[in-house]
Amino acid sequence: MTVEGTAARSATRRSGGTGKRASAARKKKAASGDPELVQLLTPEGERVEHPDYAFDPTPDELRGLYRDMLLTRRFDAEATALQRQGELGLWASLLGQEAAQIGSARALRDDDYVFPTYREHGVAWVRGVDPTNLLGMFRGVNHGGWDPNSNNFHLYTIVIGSQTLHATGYAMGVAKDGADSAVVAYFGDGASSQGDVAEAFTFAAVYNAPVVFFCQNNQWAISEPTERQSRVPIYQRAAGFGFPGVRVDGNDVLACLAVTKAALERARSGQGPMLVEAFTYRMGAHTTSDDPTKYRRDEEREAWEVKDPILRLRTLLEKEKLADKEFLDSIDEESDALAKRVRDAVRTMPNPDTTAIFEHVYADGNALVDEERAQYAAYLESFEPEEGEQS
Amino acid sequence: MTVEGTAARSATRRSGGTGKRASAARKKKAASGDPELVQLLTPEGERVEHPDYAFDPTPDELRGLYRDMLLTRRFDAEATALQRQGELGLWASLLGQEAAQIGSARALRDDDYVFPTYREHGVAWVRGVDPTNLLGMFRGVNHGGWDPNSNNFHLYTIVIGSQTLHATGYAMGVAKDGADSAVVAYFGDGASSQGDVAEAFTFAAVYNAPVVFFCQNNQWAISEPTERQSRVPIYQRAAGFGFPGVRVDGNDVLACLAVTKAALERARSGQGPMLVEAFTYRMGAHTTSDDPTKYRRDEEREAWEVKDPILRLRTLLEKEKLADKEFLDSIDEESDALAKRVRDAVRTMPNPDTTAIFEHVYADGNALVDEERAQYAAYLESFEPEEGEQS
Amino acid sequence: MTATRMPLAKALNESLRKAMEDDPKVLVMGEDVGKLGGVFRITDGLQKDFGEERVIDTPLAESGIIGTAIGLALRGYRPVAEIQFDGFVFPAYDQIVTQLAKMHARALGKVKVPVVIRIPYAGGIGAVEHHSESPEALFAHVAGLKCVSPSNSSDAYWMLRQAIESDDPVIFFEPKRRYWDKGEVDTSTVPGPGLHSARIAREGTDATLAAYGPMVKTCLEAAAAAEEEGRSLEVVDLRSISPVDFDTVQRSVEKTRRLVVVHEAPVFLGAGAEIAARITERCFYHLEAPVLRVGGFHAPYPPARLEDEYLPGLDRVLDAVDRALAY
Amino acid sequence: MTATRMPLAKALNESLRKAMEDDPKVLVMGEDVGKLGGVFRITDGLQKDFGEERVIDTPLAESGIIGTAIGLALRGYRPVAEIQFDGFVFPAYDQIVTQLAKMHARALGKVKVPVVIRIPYAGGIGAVEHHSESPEALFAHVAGLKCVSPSNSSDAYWMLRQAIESDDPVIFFEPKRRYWDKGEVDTSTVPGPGLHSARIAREGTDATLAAYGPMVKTCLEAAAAAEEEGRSLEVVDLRSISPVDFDTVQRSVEKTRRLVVVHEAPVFLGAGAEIAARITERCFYHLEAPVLRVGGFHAPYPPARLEDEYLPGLDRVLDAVDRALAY
Ligand SMILES: Cc1ncc(C[n+]2csc(CCOP(=O)(O)OP(=O)(O)O)c2C)c(N)n1
Ligand SMILES: Cc1ncc(C[n+]2csc(CCOP(=O)(O)OP(=O)(O)O)c2C)c(N)n1
Ligand SMILES: [Mg+2]
Ligand SMILES: [Mg+2]
Repeated sequence: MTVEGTAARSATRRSGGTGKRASAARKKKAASGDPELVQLLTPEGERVEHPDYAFDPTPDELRGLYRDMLLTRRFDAEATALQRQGELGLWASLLGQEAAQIGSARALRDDDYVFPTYREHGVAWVRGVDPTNLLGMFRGVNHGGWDPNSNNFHLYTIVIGSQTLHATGYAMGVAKDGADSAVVAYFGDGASSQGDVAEAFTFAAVYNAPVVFFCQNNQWAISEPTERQSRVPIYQRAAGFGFPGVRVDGNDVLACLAVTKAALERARSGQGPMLVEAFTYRMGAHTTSDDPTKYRRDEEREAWEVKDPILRLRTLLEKEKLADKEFLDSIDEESDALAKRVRDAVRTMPNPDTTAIFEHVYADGNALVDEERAQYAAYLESFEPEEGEQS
Repeated sequence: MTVEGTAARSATRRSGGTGKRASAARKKKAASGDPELVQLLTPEGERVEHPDYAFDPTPDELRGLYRDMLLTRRFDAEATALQRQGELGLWASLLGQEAAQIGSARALRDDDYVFPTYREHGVAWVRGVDPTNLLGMFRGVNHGGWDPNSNNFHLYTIVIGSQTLHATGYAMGVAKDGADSAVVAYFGDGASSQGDVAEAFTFAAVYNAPVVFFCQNNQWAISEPTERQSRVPIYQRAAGFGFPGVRVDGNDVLACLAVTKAALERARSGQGPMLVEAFTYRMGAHTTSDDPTKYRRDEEREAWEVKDPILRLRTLLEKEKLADKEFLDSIDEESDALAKRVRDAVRTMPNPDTTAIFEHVYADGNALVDEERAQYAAYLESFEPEEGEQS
Repeated sequence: MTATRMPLAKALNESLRKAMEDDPKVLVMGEDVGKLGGVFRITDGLQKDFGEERVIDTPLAESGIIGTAIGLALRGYRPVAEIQFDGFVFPAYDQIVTQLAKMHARALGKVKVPVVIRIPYAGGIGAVEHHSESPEALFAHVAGLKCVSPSNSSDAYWMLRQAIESDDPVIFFEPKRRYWDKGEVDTSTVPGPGLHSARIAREGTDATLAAYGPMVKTCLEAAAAAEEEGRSLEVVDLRSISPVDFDTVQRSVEKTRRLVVVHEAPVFLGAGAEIAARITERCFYHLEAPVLRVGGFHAPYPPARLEDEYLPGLDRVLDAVDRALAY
Repeated sequence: MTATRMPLAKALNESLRKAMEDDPKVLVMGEDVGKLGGVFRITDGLQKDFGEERVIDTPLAESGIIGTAIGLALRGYRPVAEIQFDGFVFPAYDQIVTQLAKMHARALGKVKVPVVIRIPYAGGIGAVEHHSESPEALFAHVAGLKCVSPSNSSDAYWMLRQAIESDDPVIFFEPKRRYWDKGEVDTSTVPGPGLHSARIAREGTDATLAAYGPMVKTCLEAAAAAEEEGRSLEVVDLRSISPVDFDTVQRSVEKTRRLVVVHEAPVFLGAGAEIAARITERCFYHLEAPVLRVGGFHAPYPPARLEDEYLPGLDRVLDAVDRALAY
């Protein structure tokens, strides 16, 4: 090991996805890929093969993935619109990350468990969480409106990186139970800097926990580009903790599915954790509160537009004659219906009752909460009806 | 990058120092070395060369290193004895780690800055901190009895890993000042698991800070072996953050000096951080409160005894006729004098005044502290002399 | 006198700018503080004018931000670190409590760590979880830290300047829902009261309301409403949460004989507990009623649609005044 | 009745053992809890008997310990995590405050996170920095957590069992300097008072001392000394710091009319502030004197050679009683 070892060299190779050399390892059709990036479907809609990740989806699977991505995008667009209309306080759009989310989520089994960030609407969709349930926290009626155990999909976590430790602990429990389920922790490129994520890597490695760390590197943490978080590609972080990391084209739903599946199999079979970095792009603002024109150039976004995850699958479907008009129309219809359902559900979503403040603070009850609840109730009752209005 | 990439492979190669293959890279005399381990002086006292770390110490330098190590060990033994005698509340012995500390510290320039843990008595010695000053916190008269800026040696830090961030911030400041000084952060194998250390790596890499992370892997974090912290050698952690890591024989004072010097030069010249893992062994208990028989076998300690850092340098000195009786006697004398001085200093070290509780809580003063100081003074004064004794 | 009317947020921006102009050692650091100018635009334009070396976009790691700020301070810099929202200060809590707060004392005064930590805090902006909390008591209990919170533009400007000039670590709590409230700022004249002095925001005789940060405005509104009912309330803007200027509160209470402390933070072990306990001790024979407290409940900050119920408003303050007067 | 006399430390060990025997979902985790049995030997022998899968030596990372404990709890386990010393809980503070405390409420009750965090706390053992602190107020202020501290062997045994049985997160503060104090433990009969009930440790009529954890013994000694001077002090062992059993304190104060709260933690915003504020409100017309507080100063915990001066002892407690009685 020399001073100018591999790390020093790779430090000079900034994160890319724009590499020009063809991978020697790729068997055929490896046109303009980055050797570091696992890809099975090019931006042009060409199927390519990868020596380590064979994947032969059936036509139905392909159509299913297309449908998932399209409906997810539509749901996302509807939520953004609802925010603009004042129905939601905030929305964190997944636009551009559909392949990373749908691909990885379709690799899961029902008994696997997912710990998301706040942007995994596509994963939630695949897990079967009703999309309208995702909107509660963004509307401000709750902090997470679904039962995590109904769909093995934990609540959204806002404190960046925390959930990677929960996922690791959960996976340790899975292993203790002797189950062959696996766990996925989603996190972002920005999150990779948090100490909690490093600790999750350490615990997962030391206990050989069946957890897959799925990092959606969408190039930005609000206004900060990935270079503010790491000077080498994020997937390389894993090796120094003792488990493999791989970078996958995050706009390639097939590659995301295949790589995640391999990582999950690895976890199930007792080989421990793995890091998957899905190289993708946040096409929209960080959230509806954000104004990306302050910090990034339009050209960057445009360069990613041609890599759109849905477009490339659509091209493939059309080329292979897998999507006739009937199919496409049916999705459009479904999509409209979904949007309408979401819209209606949000608009009629009731505000929580005041007493909800005091609910579920403790599972076993608590004298202080009881006292404050009672005092507040007495206070409210002290108002004459018309005085209540001026409060 | 495959699923079973380099990380997976290296995960199976447990940390060692006992490797049997000779390094192809080593030019001569590379007898029984571990190719992963930089070594310039074998346990048998043989000089070996390393392609990346040439080092030709003068006889005076060699004698100086020997003297440093011997006096440090003597000081440490005296402190342990003083603890047994009840003069200190606790002592954290560096026994076995003399080469790692003296070697790395002798690579420093005066203008460099050091952030130690609580065990860097050898580094303190080289920095010129009076050894008796180190004892204050272990006696319980202060939390650190020296001026960090007098010797560019920060106070001992007890909360594991915290100081790595201070070192990184300090190094960022050095770079801002346009100075060519460097900073060293010492930490242990156990500390490598702390989120703060990972964050220090991230900040150091992103800002290219002139900081050397010097990890003394002494194989144990109290009762936990290094495998509880990492399943791959710790020096490998660096690559995934974008800077080089190297493992050095931590019982080889020459290698520790040469490697640290190279890392410091790298930092000075704007090439950023580096991780040095000094592979060594904690020959004693974690602290005087600890009982290692509870968790480790005697044989392990014995196996490390033959790798003693002082012994091997002594062998070299004798072989090369660099240490005559006069020299060795003079060190013995110095050593006895040091021990006596330390003993006397500790025994006469005064207890702090009660009012010290209220001193230096704030630099700018504080009304609350003033109020409590005054109240306490009034309380103390309220006692009649004889009542005071029963308090 | 060259007073200008500006929003509280702008006053903070001007304050940072002036501090950076006056002292080249002042640095600004945090997540998104550079190009974006912070999610609330408090650092807007600073990176453009002072460069990336002095206005530093950091990795997404709060412990790293405060830990490196400590290192920078040890090197002679005066870092002003931004924590993006109240709920995200906790990853840095260890560095703040075990290192930042204690380092000066640990070194027997030999080193100083003049780090300012700016935290947009408290609620009222309809945000999602972790964006509306009031954690000030969790810092005020810790010796070695100073905690302050301005309630208006002038204090925002001057208190931040004083915090940056202080050789002690200061946690600077910015009442985010008051960012857009405008007030006069005279940047030419250093105001009288020190960073840790309270201020009588409104004089009165029947009872005293003590508050800081966002609740000062609420209390002033309550006092105005009370006046219409013929009651004269004195409002003390505490400004400093650690240390508390008990002398000023005591003088007020000796006059009014009744005290209600108001803050958004949960009442249980909130700053009001300390004020109640100490003022009761100091004014035992003056108080006609126990010190009453109005604040948050012992529950997580609720979803946005409930925050109007959760947050102390005019009515809850006046209800407490009624109760105090009923003794 | 099969009471055995044992040190508080041993009672904790027995309690963990029994909990692990009764419920296979109970896990013990932390630094050095396995082979070593913990630096205070509280988990001694457990790994030998229950195996490495249930008694887990963790990496040196407190946030990791609590974060993975949360994950294990979500999977149906009941982790009992040890933090090695009070001063080392802060790296885990974020996980405790933003995740552990809030997850049950965040999920509208759909998930439970029954994690117990054991912390040997407070001073008196002559240790170096960070090994003697009393951070309980920093947890008690946070809704969603419960905080308790036993003062004797029997409570150590039973309160830990109750904490493990609780479906809520419990921060279990162990008075480390009382680890070696012996007391009777009857492991066969579940005692009357619940986990969050206070207990009258000694009856008296002239004034009430309220304390928890290590200070209960100090207060009992003070009461004994006071008796010799002809004063009758009642001692309330609070046992629970969040929630506080105010009813029991109130009843005592209504009888004695004077209250002194004693804890090692700094007085400023310590638990005593809340007790003083609330009891004053509840007993305004009963109190003959303000509630007085005896505790730590607003300063870092001092070096060992000063801790006897820093820690509340007999004399400081009795001085406060004198002052209360002088009103
Ligand atoms: C601990 C913490 N610090 C700061 C924030 C504020 N914040 C919310 S999202 C975000 C950026 C996250 O970036 P990344 O991890 O890349 O995820 P992305 O938003 O791109 O999906 C920040 C700084 C937070 N939620 N939590
Ligand atoms: C944050 C924190 N957690 C726990 C401890 C208690 N502790 C003191 S030393 C130590 C082990 C440190 O091991 P390592 O980093 O390998 O350093 P070594 O003692 O071997 O030099 C532990 C757990 C601490 N000081 N700080
Ligand atoms: Mg991102
Ligand atoms: Mg070690």
